[in-house]
Amino acid sequence: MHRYIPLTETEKQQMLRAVGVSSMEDLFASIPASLRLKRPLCLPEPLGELDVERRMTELERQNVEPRLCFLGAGAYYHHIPAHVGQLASRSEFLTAYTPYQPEVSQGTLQAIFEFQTMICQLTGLDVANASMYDGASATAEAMLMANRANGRGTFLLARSLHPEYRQVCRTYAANLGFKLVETGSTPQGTTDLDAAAATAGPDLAAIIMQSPNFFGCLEDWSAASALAKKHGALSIAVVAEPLSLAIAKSPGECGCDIAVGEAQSFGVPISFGGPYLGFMAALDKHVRNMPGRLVGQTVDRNGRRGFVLTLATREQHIRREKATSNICTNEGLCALMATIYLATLGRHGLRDLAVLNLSLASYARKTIAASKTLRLRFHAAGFNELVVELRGPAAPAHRKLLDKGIVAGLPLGGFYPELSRCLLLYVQETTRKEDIDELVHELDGLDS
Amino acid sequence: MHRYIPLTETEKQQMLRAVGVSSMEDLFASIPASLRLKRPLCLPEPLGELDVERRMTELERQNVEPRLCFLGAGAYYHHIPAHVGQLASRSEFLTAYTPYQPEVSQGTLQAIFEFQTMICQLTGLDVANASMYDGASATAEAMLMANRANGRGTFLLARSLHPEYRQVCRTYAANLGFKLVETGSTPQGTTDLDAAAATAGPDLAAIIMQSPNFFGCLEDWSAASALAKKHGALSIAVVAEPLSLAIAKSPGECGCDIAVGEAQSFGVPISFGGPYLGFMAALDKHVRNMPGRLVGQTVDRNGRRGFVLTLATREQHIRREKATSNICTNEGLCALMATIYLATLGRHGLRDLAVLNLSLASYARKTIAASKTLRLRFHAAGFNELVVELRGPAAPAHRKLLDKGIVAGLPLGGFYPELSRCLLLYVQETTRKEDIDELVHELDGLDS
Amino acid sequence: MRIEEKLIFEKSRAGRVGYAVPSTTVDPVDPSAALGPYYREDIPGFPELSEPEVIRHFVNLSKLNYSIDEGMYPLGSCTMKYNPKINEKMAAKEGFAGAHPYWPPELVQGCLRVMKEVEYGLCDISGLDAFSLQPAAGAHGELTGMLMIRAYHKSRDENRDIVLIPDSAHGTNPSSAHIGGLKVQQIASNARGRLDVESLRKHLSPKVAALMITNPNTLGLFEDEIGRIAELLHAAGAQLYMDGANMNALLGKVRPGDFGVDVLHINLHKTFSTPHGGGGPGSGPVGVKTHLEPFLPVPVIVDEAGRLRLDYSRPESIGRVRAFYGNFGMVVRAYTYILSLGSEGMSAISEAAVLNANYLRVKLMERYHLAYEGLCMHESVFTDKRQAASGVTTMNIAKRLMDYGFHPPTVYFPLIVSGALMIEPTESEPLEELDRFVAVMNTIADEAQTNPDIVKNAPHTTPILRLDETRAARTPVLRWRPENR
Amino acid sequence: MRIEEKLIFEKSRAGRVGYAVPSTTVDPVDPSAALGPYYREDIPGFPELSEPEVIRHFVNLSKLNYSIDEGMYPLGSCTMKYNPKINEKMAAKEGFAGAHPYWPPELVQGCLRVMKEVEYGLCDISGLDAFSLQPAAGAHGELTGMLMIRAYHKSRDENRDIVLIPDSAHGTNPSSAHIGGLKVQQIASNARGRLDVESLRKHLSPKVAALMITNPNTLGLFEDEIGRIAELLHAAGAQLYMDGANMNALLGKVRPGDFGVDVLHINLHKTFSTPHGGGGPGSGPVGVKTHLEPFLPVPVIVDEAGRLRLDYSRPESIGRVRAFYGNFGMVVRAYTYILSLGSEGMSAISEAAVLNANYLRVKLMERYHLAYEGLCMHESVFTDKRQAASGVTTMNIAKRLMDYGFHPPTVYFPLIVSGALMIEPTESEPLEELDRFVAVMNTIADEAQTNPDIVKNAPHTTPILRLDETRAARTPVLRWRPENR
Ligand SMILES: Cc1ncc(COP(=O)(O)O)c(C=O)c1O
Ligand SMILES: Cc1ncc(COP(=O)(O)O)c(C=O)c1O
Repeated sequence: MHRYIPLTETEKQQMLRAVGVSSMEDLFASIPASLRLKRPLCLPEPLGELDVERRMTELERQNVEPRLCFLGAGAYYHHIPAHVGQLASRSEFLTAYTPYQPEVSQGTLQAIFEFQTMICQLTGLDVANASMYDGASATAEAMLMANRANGRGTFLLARSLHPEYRQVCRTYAANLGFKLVETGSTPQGTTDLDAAAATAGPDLAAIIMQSPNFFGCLEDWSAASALAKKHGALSIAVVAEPLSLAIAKSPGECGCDIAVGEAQSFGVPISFGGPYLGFMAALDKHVRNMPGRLVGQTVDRNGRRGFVLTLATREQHIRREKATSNICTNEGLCALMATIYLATLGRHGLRDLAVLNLSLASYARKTIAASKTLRLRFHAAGFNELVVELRGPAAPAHRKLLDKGIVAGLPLGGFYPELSRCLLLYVQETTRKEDIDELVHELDGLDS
Repeated sequence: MHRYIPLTETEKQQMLRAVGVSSMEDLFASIPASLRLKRPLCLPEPLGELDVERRMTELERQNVEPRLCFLGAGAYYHHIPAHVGQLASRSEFLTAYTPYQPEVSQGTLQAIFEFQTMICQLTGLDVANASMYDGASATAEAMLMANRANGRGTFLLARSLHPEYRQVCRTYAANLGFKLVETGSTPQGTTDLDAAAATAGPDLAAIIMQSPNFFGCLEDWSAASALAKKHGALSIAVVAEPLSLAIAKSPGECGCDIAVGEAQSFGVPISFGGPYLGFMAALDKHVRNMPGRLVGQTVDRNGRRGFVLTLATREQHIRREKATSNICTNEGLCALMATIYLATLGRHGLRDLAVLNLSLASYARKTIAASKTLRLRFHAAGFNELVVELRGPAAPAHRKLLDKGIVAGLPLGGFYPELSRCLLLYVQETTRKEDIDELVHELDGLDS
Repeated sequence: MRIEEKLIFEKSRAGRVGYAVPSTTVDPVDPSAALGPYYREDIPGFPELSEPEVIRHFVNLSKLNYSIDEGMYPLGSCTMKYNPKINEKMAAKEGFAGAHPYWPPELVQGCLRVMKEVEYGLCDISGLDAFSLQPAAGAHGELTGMLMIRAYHKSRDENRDIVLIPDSAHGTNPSSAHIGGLKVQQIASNARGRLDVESLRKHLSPKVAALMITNPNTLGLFEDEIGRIAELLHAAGAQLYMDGANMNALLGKVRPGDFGVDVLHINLHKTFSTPHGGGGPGSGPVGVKTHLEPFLPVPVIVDEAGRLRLDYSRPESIGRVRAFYGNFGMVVRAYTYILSLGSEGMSAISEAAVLNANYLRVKLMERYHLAYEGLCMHESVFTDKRQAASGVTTMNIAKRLMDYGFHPPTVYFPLIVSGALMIEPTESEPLEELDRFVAVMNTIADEAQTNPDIVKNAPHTTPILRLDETRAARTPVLRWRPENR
Repeated sequence: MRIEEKLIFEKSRAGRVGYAVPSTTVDPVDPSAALGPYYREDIPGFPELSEPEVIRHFVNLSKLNYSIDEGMYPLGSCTMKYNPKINEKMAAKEGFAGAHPYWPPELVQGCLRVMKEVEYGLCDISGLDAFSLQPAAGAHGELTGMLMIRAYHKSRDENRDIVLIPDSAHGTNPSSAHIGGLKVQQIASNARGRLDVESLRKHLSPKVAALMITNPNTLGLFEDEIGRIAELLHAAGAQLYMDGANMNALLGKVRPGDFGVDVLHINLHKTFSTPHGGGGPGSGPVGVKTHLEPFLPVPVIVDEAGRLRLDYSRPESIGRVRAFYGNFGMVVRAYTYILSLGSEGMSAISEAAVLNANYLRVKLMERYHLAYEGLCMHESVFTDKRQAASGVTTMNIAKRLMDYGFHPPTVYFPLIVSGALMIEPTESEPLEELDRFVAVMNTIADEAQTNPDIVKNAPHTTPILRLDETRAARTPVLRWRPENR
């Protein structure tokens, strides 16, 4: 008897009789005997809960938590109010399936409708879907969507777009005959849109640009949108740290057609890279090309407002190979967490938090600028990330600080060989002034 | 604006107008001005949630968790399945009041009814209440109850009853003219019932005896009950570690009239001593003398089964100074946790767990017996606690082991000066064989 | 929605298991051999379920409850305010929830610090000099206070054993006095809903140990003659005990210690936002002026240059009222709350709580009879007088509220108001919720005139309908029995 | 119960706050100066609520949902089994939930170990040689598999771009193939509800990259000719892809790797008990035989004498299908589950799941038309044929089940069965719940005859009644707008 399985031996016998077979063995008769596994699996014995916890705690302790961490780069630690997790883990949310049966799923449906609205508000666009797997795959899906919209196959990707997002675009594009062109950055740290303009042509499907970009610099989506428009192409905004949208111009205000990104920042634990929360928003005119689920408002038999999954003819379970995407299970619960988080922070709190992040980054910039050996690599306006340049190679410096319990951001040489002396640093609301001082002091002292 | 208080400034003004006063100040006009506090409180500034967490984490870190702990003595660490806390913290249970309005409180009421039943099953008695503050105050209340039942004022308390329980009985009895007589133990570690018999007389109200007693030894409730009966007195059983009841004879089987105790063992965190879960059960004939709330079964207008608080005429809100007790708020949520815990362990699991505890204690006994310098102080049959005697004083030995991260139980000299070379040790399901070996080894080595 | 949930015992099936015993490397012992005559074979009828069934059972039970987290819970005298979720998280911290009460003080400085800081905070808020956090609830605090007062008088060789208690008091007041071995004399309230000072004066005697007063009282009114009352009592050698269950209205505005109170208990599960848990646990710290400090329960936490220790050697102490140090988990929650609110927040609470209460008072006065006129504090008390003509009672109104998605107010208390409806919104309610409550109450007032039966037979939409309480008491069924299956 | 809950935006009131920004000692920056032309003033219409209101909103929303923790959720193909609570606790452990994906490997050996152990466990269970945990859900795993197969053929200079898919397949199968740049050809099922081998043979060609088969298939039937099918495919130079969404029926009984499967994805959010969360997150690990290992997504976790590292330099890899390493939180839950069940437990699952499904099959056959006769695996598919005469459809039956407290089965899928009712109870259901379901289904069958309207107009007791889906699609309202207030 296993604690997760209610059937008792007596019941099993009774049920086998009802089914008309004489043994468990016979129940599996439709599997040809020749194929059957004739030995037990190699997995160990079942464990009781205490033993499971012991094992998991052992594994947890094989991790080492640094004392200070300045690492963002697409996965952003933010403080999460206690109730976000408590509410999202209510059985009714946690253990419900996709809301295919709206009459018994209004909780999930309304929450997603609210999520869609918040994403629209943040991105300044008309319509948002119920979530995508993550920011990277959402970016790839935006690429496919642009291709559906204008039939073209050339994409301009800012090189300052998260390197893993670019990799995912390449993977998705592998068999589709697309051309992915990367555009470098100016010394200021933003995309060289003049260079981009030079390569753009009539086969341009879309420009894909992230802001704040991977270096933490704000990009000029308006200029990118103008360039895209000139060529009849779409402008796709990518946002990996959407807290920035509380104080930075939205994709919608900048003339973008589509905004995609990662909303893990909004109340989703950093959890070694997943589950996260891809999002996608677009102008109304693109809605039928959008991938993913959409919740819409309607009324019931009595005229009362209610919510349902809608425009399903875009989706795989109706359209099969002609669907806008293969996505089915998405990141619903993470979307709920973000909705709770955003409802809590609200119009004022979100802004206050963004300003705090900005203030800390600004202090970090100043402190770096005032140091002996360090310099800011890029001077474009930014949000809560920045790139610091050391006199020597960054990777060994990073390792030295690790010995002191400090994760000094991300050494950039792996993704950008030309930035091998640079570290990408992230600060946020739990970063204290002293932490920044210590980091800069330690980095500054390495050279002496 | 504070995040917990919804009213905005505008709303406050609007409401003040509706109330017909012109300022917040005027709203408090019924407090004489001379009494009013004319300065702010000295409490610090309000903190946001992150700052609160930081402060609490600082305080948490001022605690030091020992590596190994062999301490029970009335507060019993047991592993708690994850879902106990998760279910009990559902808003519907956690943030409901006492179920005065049964139509919207059936969840709480039915759970308490189930709790009452489980306590009856465990104690072998007829009726149990909805909980008491803790084991100690429940014992004192049992004393008051016996006095109500037979009007007598002399109580025989086993000296092996938890010292703090005895103190609480004395505090409660302070102004009531009761006589509390303590009866010592035999060298075996159990109450000297012959000595008790010698002191018992016609004014004997009740014999109060704990099993397993404070030294971990099983007491002979049957003999105590026989003695009480002989004098027309009541037999009160106290149980501080009710896991024992899974394999040890129940108070009911031993002829006790009342059983009280502490059910913290059943899924309630050890939490530095509280909140815990006092319980009380009794024979049917005593029900009208019982303190505390009782949930009873009834039917609704349509004949459907439902539950209500009942026999309230015993209680303070009806009977005021003539009530059986002043208790109002009890330990409802802890009772719920225990109910969930017991439902999970169930008929088999509870027994298996008790046997495991017993087996570990038995191993500890054997290991101690085989040691060079240690000996078991008491040889009566026990459950998961035992008393070890060192060659020298126990308190310094205890301190020495503390330096090695081991809490070697409780030095008994404080409560029992004659046991100043003794430690009360507790083992349970998370104790490993190696832990016992290490403890015995360390204690054994002290002398050399 | 499933509205019927069988008893856990009825769901039990022989052979099901919901638990796997932990592994061990020690040899199993035969319990019958080890326990001999004490051995017990089995617990017949004890439940046997798998884990998923246990989960469903309690999830489905929970759905039959109403809770603050769903809507207003205007139980007068209960201060059903928002219970912040961060409090729960802090109390569950392994360092706190996992600390054993008998660990030596050097291991638990964090726990002791939390307790001490709450004591300091309560002193600041109440104007008293020292607190004990040992009592497990309000009534337990009352008992502790009574015992201390009695011990105090005894220490001065005075045999005072009478406690004066207003007729509006909560039932625990007289009961706690009685359990503590004191005699109760009841003092009438005056027409203004306050303690009648003349009547008090008449009761004063050398036998009087204390007056036990609730302020604001259970009518939601501030005892505005409290200064005079304290003088009279002290002049007569008696002590002033205050039931601080309604402290929510006073936070940052006025301090009991400043108006003559000698002993006070506070309910952390009311004013300090710890959840009520369907009946507890609570926490009822008791505070005293300096002259009563020696009588506090042991142990007392002593702060010595930042190091905390437990002091047990206090010869005049009343002893203990329970094991260990109190409902520590509730104290952690209260401390979290105090940190979250701070000085400013405390005043903001009392202001919003009193404003909400007065707003409801003036709005409900239009259709319901208000027991006592004038500004109220945290709550106000109405009656069913204006509905009486149609035969609609307070109980009917209470039950009808359920049909509209509200928990009823406290009913038929205080006892001095016939058909009392005692309404305390707390500071946690948004204006819309108050307005919605008023609208529903007005609808019920309409119904009482136009369709009284719908009110009298309420509730109609709850999981279960009106229950037969008489039957429950007359033929008590207080437990399930195996033979019921 | 409150059954209507306004939108969060409608509850918003100007000036309310639910959050206090953390303290800092750095100077605040003026964002408009710092951001210059990029500065944004405000987000109009963004909600403003206090914390208690936020809590109530989501608690009340939750109450409008049905969930596994309340009762049976017999959605065919979805494996709505019990989601153990311990899984949640383990995933929330600070050491796991707080680990950054770019921390150097020496800091995250614990995380990597959890992942590696799940890979090993899945290999053992499936008989495949290597797994990637990167895909975020089943469909994502399918896409990954398709890309690997295509890359494999390319690496052998074969331009195979056709994928054969049975007509009973889940919609994600053809869609994933298409998104991966492959062409889909549909294969008919035979009268036994299995893939028609003759038809398969006819479709085989040098252009065929793979067959994508689901086993047990969506009719709940084991593809008993799978051995033959694998042979045919391999002989034709094509790969066998298996959609492992229905692995629950096979655990410990038969391994895809042993019957010729080259690539397989498994849904941790089905077979391995991670909660479905109202739509996700899931996790769709993809497993391969050795010849496909070089094509796995990067990074791959390499176990070097107990030390784990991430290997990125894999020239033949298809690259990444998402950022970082997959839905790690789900992997922690799955590992917890694997530890809890062990080898024995895995067989116990498949046995109970298949027994429950067959029990329902034989019981429901009495009143409902079973699409395909004979022993089923984890689920069985019925139709509304026998109810058609009274005009009662599958949708009506589904909605009527809600009135009796059940979530409906999967409806109108698979597409090859007209009016399909696809019922998968999983191993988590107790016999009583199955019997109750059968009883309710029988009642509905009765009602279909005696009172069809009550079935056709169902549901009657849900928080909201039958919704107008046509209207939702015709005039889409996909977001709230400030002007709606
Ligand atoms: C005024 C008053 N005094 C005392 C009490 C008793 O408090 P407790 O229930 O915590 O024992 C209450 C609680 O209902 C109360 O309202
Ligand atoms: C047979 C089958 N294949 C594939 C999928 C898709 O899995 P996911 O929703 O995780 O993308 C499902 C899930 O609904 C399924 O039932």
